[in-house]
Amino acid sequence: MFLGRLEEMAGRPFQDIAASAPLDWTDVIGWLGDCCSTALLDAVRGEKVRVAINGALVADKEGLILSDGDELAFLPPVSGG
Amino acid sequence: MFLGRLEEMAGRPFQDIAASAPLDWTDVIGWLGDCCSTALLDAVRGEKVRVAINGALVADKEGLILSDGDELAFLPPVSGG
Amino acid sequence: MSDVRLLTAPFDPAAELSAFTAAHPQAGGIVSFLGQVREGGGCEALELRHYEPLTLPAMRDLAARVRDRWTLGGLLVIHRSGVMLPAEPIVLVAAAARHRRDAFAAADFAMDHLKSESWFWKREKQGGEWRWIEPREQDFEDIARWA
Amino acid sequence: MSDVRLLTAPFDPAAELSAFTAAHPQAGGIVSFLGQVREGGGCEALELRHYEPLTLPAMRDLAARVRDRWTLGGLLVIHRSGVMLPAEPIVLVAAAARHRRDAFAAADFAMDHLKSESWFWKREKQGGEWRWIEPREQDFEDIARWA
Repeated sequence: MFLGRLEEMAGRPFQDIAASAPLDWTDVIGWLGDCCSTALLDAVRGEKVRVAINGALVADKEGLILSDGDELAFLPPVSGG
Repeated sequence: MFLGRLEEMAGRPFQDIAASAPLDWTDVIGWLGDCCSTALLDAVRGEKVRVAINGALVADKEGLILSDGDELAFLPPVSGG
Repeated sequence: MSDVRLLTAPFDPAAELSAFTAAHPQAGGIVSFLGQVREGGGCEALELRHYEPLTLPAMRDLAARVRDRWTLGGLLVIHRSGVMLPAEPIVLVAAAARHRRDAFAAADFAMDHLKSESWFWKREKQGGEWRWIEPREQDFEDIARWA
Repeated sequence: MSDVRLLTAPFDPAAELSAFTAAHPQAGGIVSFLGQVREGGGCEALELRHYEPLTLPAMRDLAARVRDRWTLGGLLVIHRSGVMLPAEPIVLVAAAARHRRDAFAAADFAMDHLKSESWFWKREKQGGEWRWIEPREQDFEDIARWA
């Protein structure tokens, strides 16, 4: 799932990761590098973008491990206002 | 005019002062002493009761001067809440 | 412009707030306070009395002070006088502003000052007996917050 | 009990507030905040997007924190998601309490935290072009008031 402006950058709200679990952060970044723009990749790596797995926020995104069927969401900062 | 609990103490919301103007504070107190209860008189003299003439608050009630047709109001503290 | 009213008959706060909101589409936020006679607690009726030459002018004066202090698109102040039953509205204050913070502060300030300084005398019916309500210390503390 | 809703279609704030008030006759005071899309200022439409598994649970969590912090009779939190036009309601928060001060503080706190911490992403249409809205410094300051 790509939320907020990341959806525009990805050109789609969500995308299946066609790779065999388990996947770690390096696998995810590698997959993003193949599928999407460098701008998206930079944004996702940035410290302001948080990550949730199946709706639960991940404290340390670089330490994540994805299992089969997990929903990974990239969350840019909320807009406030 | 007797406002708030003073109305109960006076037994009426208002009362004509049948005396010839000008009247000062001593005249008013004298008239109240004749017409009404001592409790009312004590309350009106107390520092918590304010006085208005024709809807305008009087800063120093003991210095007031009433003309013919003036409306004198005795105002106990407001209830708040 | 402020809308300040002293009413001697019941009013519908939802309809008033709805009309106020519709009149201020350029305001990003509207804060309202509705005070009503509490149900339960033994109060059978509440009576507010006012003194015509003082009460409404003082409410208008308060509204002007609120408008001077905060940047508002609109201000609504409606206060009942007379006898009210439990769950009946007593007072409605609403502030419309571009900025949320202004609307909150204006409504809060208006309520603190309406409650403690307005020319209303209140009595409450409990167990069939009316008794006058005296000023409370809390009201002076509420006002001191704004000094 | 708190009533917390995330809606994807327009709602009627007056009707909601009226129902909330009727449900809390024992509350002496009800404070509400209504946020709406500003008319004028060039905004043609506002879009809020949410993430189902996070947004509503976080709103419920905020409501629980508010209930823990203040003594309330009831709390209502309604937030829109989706595309809204000028003058359409975005958010309604209402707090019913025995004491006025609790109701004001609870609604104010809820709004500061809803605005700055909720999982909503916003974009605005101006001159036919959509642009994303970035976080504002003011939001962090608003929240710091409650520390």
